[in-house]
Amino acid sequence: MARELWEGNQAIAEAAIRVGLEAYFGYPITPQNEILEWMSKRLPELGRAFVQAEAELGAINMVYGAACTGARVMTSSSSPGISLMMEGLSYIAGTEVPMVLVNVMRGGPGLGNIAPSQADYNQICKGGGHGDYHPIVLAPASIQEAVDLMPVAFDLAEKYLNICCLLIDGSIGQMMEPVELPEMRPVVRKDYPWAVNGAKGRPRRILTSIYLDPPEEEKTNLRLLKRWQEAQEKEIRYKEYFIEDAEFIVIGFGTAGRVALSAVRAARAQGIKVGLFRPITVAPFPYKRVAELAQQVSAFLVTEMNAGQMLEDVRLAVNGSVPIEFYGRLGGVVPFPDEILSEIQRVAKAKLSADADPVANWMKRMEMVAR
Amino acid sequence: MARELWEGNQAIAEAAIRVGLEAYFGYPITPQNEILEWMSKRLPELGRAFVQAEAELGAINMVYGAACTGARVMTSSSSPGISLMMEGLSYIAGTEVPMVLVNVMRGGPGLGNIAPSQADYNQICKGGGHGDYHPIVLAPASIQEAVDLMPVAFDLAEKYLNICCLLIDGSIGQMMEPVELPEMRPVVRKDYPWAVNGAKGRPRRILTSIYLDPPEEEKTNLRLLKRWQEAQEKEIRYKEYFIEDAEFIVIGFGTAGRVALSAVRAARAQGIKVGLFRPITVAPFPYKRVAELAQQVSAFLVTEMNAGQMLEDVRLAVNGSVPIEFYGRLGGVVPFPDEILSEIQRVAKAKLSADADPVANWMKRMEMVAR
Amino acid sequence: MQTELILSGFGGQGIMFAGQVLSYAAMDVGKQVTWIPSYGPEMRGGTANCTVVIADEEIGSPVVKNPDVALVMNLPSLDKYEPLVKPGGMLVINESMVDRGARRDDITVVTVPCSEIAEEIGSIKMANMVAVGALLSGLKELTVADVEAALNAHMPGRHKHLLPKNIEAIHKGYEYAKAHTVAAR
Amino acid sequence: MQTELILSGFGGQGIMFAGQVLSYAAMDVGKQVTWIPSYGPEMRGGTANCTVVIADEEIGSPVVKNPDVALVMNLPSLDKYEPLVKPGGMLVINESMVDRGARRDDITVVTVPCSEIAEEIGSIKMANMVAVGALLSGLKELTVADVEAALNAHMPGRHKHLLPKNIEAIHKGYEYAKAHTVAAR
Amino acid sequence: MATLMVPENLVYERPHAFTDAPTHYCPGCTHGVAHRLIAEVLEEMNLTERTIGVAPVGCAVFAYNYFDTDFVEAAHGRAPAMATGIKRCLPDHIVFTYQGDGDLASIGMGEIVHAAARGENITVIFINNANYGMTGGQMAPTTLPGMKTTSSPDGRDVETQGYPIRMAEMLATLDGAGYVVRRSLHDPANIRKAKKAIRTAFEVQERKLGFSMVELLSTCPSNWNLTPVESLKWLEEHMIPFFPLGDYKVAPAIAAAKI
Amino acid sequence: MATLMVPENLVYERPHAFTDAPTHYCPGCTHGVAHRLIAEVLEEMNLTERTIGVAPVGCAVFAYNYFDTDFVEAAHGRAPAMATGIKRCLPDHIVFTYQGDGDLASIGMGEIVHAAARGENITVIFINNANYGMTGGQMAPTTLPGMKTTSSPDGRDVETQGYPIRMAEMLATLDGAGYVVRRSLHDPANIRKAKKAIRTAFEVQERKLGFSMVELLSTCPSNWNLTPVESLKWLEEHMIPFFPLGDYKVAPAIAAAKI
Amino acid sequence: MPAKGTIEVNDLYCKGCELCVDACPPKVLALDMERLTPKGYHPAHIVKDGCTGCAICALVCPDAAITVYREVTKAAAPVAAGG
Amino acid sequence: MPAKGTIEVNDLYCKGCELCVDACPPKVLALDMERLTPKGYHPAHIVKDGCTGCAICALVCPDAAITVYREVTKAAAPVAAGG
Ligand SMILES: Cc1ncc(C[n+]2csc(CCOP(=O)(O)OP(=O)(O)O)c2C)c(N)n1
Ligand SMILES: Cc1ncc(C[n+]2csc(CCOP(=O)(O)OP(=O)(O)O)c2C)c(N)n1
Ligand code: SF4
Ligand code: SF4
Ligand code: SF4
Ligand code: SF4
Repeated sequence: MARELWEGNQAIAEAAIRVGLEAYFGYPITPQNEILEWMSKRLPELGRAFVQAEAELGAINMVYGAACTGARVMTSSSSPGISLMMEGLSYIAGTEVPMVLVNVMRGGPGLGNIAPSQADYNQICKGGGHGDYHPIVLAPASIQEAVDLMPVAFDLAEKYLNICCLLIDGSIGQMMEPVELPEMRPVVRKDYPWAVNGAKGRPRRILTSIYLDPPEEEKTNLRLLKRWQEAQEKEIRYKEYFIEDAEFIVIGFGTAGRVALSAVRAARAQGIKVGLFRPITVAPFPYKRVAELAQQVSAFLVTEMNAGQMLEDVRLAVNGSVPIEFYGRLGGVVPFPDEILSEIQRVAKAKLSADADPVANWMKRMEMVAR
Repeated sequence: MARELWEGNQAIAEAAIRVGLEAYFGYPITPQNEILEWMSKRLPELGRAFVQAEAELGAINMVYGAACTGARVMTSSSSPGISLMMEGLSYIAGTEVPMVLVNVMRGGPGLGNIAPSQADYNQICKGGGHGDYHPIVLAPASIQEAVDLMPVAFDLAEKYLNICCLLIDGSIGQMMEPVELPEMRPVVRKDYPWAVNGAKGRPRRILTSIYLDPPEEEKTNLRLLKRWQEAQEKEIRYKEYFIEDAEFIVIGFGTAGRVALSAVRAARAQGIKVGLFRPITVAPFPYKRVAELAQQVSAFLVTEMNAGQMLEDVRLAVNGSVPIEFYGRLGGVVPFPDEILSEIQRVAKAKLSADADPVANWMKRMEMVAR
Repeated sequence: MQTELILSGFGGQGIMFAGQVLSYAAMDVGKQVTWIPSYGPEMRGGTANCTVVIADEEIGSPVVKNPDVALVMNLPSLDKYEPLVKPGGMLVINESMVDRGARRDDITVVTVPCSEIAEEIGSIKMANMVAVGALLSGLKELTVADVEAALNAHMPGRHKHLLPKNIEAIHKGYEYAKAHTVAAR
Repeated sequence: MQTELILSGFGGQGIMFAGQVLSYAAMDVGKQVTWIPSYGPEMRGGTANCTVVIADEEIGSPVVKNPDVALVMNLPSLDKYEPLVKPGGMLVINESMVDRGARRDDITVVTVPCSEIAEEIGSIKMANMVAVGALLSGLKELTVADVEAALNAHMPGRHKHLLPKNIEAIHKGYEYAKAHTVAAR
Repeated sequence: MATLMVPENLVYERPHAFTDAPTHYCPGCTHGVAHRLIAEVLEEMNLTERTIGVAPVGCAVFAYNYFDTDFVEAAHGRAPAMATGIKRCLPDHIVFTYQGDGDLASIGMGEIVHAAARGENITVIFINNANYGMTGGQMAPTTLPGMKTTSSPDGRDVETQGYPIRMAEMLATLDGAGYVVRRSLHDPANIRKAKKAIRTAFEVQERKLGFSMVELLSTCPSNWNLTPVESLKWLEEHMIPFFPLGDYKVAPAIAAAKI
Repeated sequence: MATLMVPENLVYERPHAFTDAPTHYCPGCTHGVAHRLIAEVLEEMNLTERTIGVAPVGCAVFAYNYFDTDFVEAAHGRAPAMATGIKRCLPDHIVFTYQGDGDLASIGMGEIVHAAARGENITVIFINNANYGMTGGQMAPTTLPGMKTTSSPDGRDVETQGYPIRMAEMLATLDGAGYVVRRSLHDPANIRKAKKAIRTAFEVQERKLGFSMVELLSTCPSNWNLTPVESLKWLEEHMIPFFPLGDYKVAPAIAAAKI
Repeated sequence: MPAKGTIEVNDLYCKGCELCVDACPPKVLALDMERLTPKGYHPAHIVKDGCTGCAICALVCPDAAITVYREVTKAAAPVAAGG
Repeated sequence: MPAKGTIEVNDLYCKGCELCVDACPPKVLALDMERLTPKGYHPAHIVKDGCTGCAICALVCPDAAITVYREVTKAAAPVAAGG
């Protein structure tokens, strides 16, 4: 198909529709209103289900119900709205039904602002809802990548009976890029052996997240964990740039990762042997690959649009073998490539220790910038 | 004062009242109903505010409002109810007003069950709500400890203008122990320079979490982070048992920690040189102290009533210097001391590697137990 | 030194209160003590049990797999806990509700018709106190006097009138037990 | 090879559309391109600007601090972006809305009375297209023909009738610029 | 007698829409009666093979164990939202929620009002027992003024704890609500009326006439600290005066349809 | 003329209860009128020094910049809960919320209904402009049938998107609601009536007579794509027929108090 | 002359709540204090003649524990079904 | 004979929405197309005689931009204040 110029939010919505989305439930919130608005136009004309829910709380529980029928279903929101979905997400994980969630992150905490941010990484990757569960989280850095990951997200959700989250920010949601969208596929409602769709000619089915007897709940938790381990082995995705001869490596996801690419190119132009590692699955995180890279390089520079959330995963992967530095911007500020470039230059020269606290050091530098 | 036999939930409620709680807003949920019920009896008779909210969502936002007036306020709930508070908690953190939250954890995810669990550690310590913020989290292991931490919780919340969470489970909430409660203190409404209580004879005050201009939001985020760093330096609490000559150390918080104490004693009786480290502040986590201990011992055994959540903090602290093993029970199952004892015996004998994945190994053992 | 007791029976047999009485007594004699309930998955009715740990030092786990003492007020409880009592430990059986004797001979077994004795006193509700008395017959940590004192000190005013009967029940249970104890071989 | 443009003005001056037209053209000639808007903190009115990055390889950052080209449609935009243009870069000024000239001489400056020219064509709304034409006069990546083709290909049907005027505006802007360019010293 | 017990003499037997599982409800709790009526209606209307029930969080949390139909378990108060998601994906199936008064009228207020306002084509069976049964008898939005509960130990003080909410009356104000009535389960005559209403509600859904809700006044002997029989009297004497029985909304289309 | 501009001839000036900040509202948006009326009432009743306002999430999110009183900013829809927390800790202060129809009638349904049912002694100013202004004109619970919005691009289809909710009528069914009325801001006469109602609502709170709410029909020229003047006409012609103006609940105590 | 009927109470379901006992028009039901169901309740049973098979007991039984027989034409049956 | 009045429009607040222009009974107001406010709007102003100081313009002004004067006793004032 031909490339067309698409706005990120609309491209994501259209991509979901073309790969068989049957129902969307959502509530307006900037910077992702274009997803809901696109759905409100397209789904009814295609005879599929669209409901603007009374709130995110309603939306996620409508998604919960729809997912129980085996339909391809998704919702989308931005930071505060995602926080309201935490109970529902925990229920969905505990009931082992598939769904796709899109979080177009904005500056926080609280009402914050509508600028691009990455500060909901821990919320979705570590535990926003109660209990032990792990959504699969994909962090595209461009509109094309987001579009290409849409069918992947549904497939992963359905394969692992889990939540799959597309974690992006307002800049990806509202920018425009040339994109090739997937062909329109026919909708096929799979007759999953677990789906509730009427006990006709089969024993009745129950979908629930209650296991009053703790040993039963423990079994359920272990079942979830096993699937998670399988996903960790099979579903890791990442993109590497200038890695072969890299003496140290920048790690960033999503927008921070693509901004870092500009900086890395500029550094290369200056003869600095630096590479870029951009995780695409941030959960499961590419621990193994980062551990391997730790054998090759002398240091890592982690850059995020938050206060060092993915940083902890990098530290767990590196496990003390080489120094790690951090550079973050907060509250909706998007770093310019030259900021990261100067960090790269600093790291290239600096003597670093593997025991130093990367966040504490970064904070000191931030204060010197004294904004 | 004389020791009295108290049920955990009631003791916590009465302790809060005696140290000056002015308002409680909550919603029933097992296993913490006794807190709400105690408040419903005591607060009205003391002329203080009690409201059974329409839901946890209402409760946390009532707390938000009350906190803005400078009143000592708290709410309590259990796992699913806490998940519904995530948006509100993010707003409260972003508005920099103090509150105390009690989470009496139960088995999850989803509706789960009402048995004791520790699976909400990541939710409160790492990021349940959106954005960068860090509640202070205290994890008592006995009713007396919980009671003694109640005034501490309010003081920390007010000192750091932050959420302070008492993280316990149903066993602490519903067991009985002899307890000495604090004396009843008079209520004093502090006139904080930020509190909204009528602009009489002073300029008006505004409490909000919006910072539409990202650089302003970034400053706010940094202000929060600075306070967090200060708390990390000043507020660390933990308890150590048999540490001096320990060759390896068990780490567990709350109920898992006190169950481990029985196991450690039994192991000592068998001549095994094992110690116990029980964090009381799980956030900020005692990274420094654990790192020190890592210099002394040959290994750690982390035990939790979850799938290894605090484990990641221990790994970050140890930073690869010595091996770490894990033993967890899930979904509301409370380990018996002898289970942990046999883990101690295993670790005492085993040859361990600092690169092994503690969770993967534990899962293998769990499957052999094949429950 | 630490002693662990499990008391178990139907909901409504006063098992929880019996455990609390022992806990109050232990507290009053200056010991550390924990009382922890556990209800069957059935939210109502069904079997109820509580674990009481009495010790001189900070108590670790409030739950135990193998108690030193088990008091079983009905058959399901006997079936469940008889095998779990520590060798050399003690098992108190409420004969009134159980149609079989103990199977182990490596533990001290006390078999008491709690309900009948309670009815003699004039209140079937006192069966739990009879059982407490029987249990005290083999418990080093607490004396009948300790428990009497505890009841006196902590029984809520509105129940005080029941005090004499409670105490009588404890004594009856204690004496009956002294006379019907089969020591561990 | 990568070229970065920032277009800035009041909301309503058609700045966003101008940036999109350039993006379409870049896409159609087979380049990589990103278009990203940014609105002032004021949700409505206020200044609006967008950044367009045109490149041959995968584009990293869609935002840049120092653009190669800046098109400023009003004074606040001139004040903000003149200092940021890369040395040797290009600055296009909408004379109609700006009462001062450029201060830098290390960049190519093109000053065009966009509004007046647009009014000549008969529609003040075309000022943004005049500016695009002026901008093309100094842009290696795209020709007027490329942009014409892009407009042809992508202008939504309901606006097609405006096509001739748009194209005329671009040409006028282009020619005026060619005649009024002050090259960097 | 035994000779009487022959198939041709059978006048009533346990509904086939029930599974064999005994309920976990307290003895004499009329949750059981409500269940039985629903089962009878599903059986009579032949709906078990295409019905999906949505269980609440409350004493009826295990409702899914008792009906021989597909079932899901909702989060506390969210049953109407979950039912909406199901119904929009299975428009020709029958979807009903079964909710207590804490679930529907307290935490679930937003979801029920908006499901009704949307005219969501689902059926809601609303059990009003004036308290939170499952969690131990705390105050509900339906708790009567002055009524003692575990969270209104001195009796509900309307000054500080507010007034009870009459859900049927409130939802009846919404254009989207098709059929909204209140019935009671305290005696045979009313149980019959309740069943008729439940039947009508399912007919309304079957004919795609919009949102239907049957509020049922129900007992909670355990938390009311009354015997089952006393509970029925208490319901009749105290609840019915405050929660009048009746039809609060019967949309013209429904009246016309003469169900 | 200038001679006219002397203090003794002053008949109207900007309320002192306002700060000097110009609002961020679109030209001609009647949010501004509502603000002005509130400011006038606060000034006339001398309440600025003991009033705490609660701003919503919506176009009025920055309301706190315009009133010279203490203010807090609530989470979307939770203003009534936040106001409850404040009022319970400062019972003698005046607490009011200012909420849009998405904030109050959609996401905030649970909080507003329960605040009213509790008879919470707060005042709610409810701006009904039939759409979500701040986020770009999506459908609100108050959007009229057939009305085009950015999330009902072909006009609100009541079959799939449900019916508008009349909040004043619905809340009036609650015993806890003391004063619940609907007014409009589309012309001078109605603006005067609106101010009277706002004044009454604050009087009700001042006298501790319970929950008070004034629903105000308001314009959104930007998202309606009409001029400010056209917007007033549209409001009058389309909204008033669907949202009749009037007093929906005036509790006896209030009528008696003759405010 | 009244119809002749009888009922069967299923021990698996009966919880001895006495609602049927109270509702039975001819008052022929009582709890069986001699017997305990597997769940430990005293089940209801017929204690004297006069059951008309009116099925009122079944109508009020919260546990669907009662089966009702009646020696008449099925015509009257629907009453029980409440339809 | 009508009262004599005048108004003052504050450029800081006026957004040129024209509501006052439309509402003014004697129709003496119009936007000043010659001037732009700091925020870039054409502010309202009096264009002919006849202002009665009725304060209707102030009553409808969403931005409290209008100050009204009137050469009469304050008696009538409350009208403007809408009280
Ligand atoms: C989010 C959340 N909050 C609270 C609870 C605890 N909870 C379980 S059931 C219930 C209320 C039950 O009362 P009701 O809905 O009236 O049903 P009933 O038990 O009376 O039939 C509550 C508050 C929960 N499970 N989840
Ligand atoms: C939890 C949450 N969901 C959604 C939003 C996005 N949002 C901001 S304002 C708004 C609605 C505003 O509409 P309304 O309440 O009618 O007020 P108006 O802007 O029309 O005055 C929404 C959905 C949010 N900020 N938070
Ligand atoms: S607690 Fe009440 S509502 Fe719940 S089952 Fe028992 S009697 Fe019924
Ligand atoms: S968007 Fe609508 S409601 Fe919001 S300020 Fe503009 S006109 Fe007013
Ligand atoms: S009504 Fe049913 S459960 Fe109750 S006693 Fe009669 S048969 Fe048994
Ligand atoms: S109403 Fe107010 S803002 Fe509008 S034009 Fe008149 S003075 Fe200006």
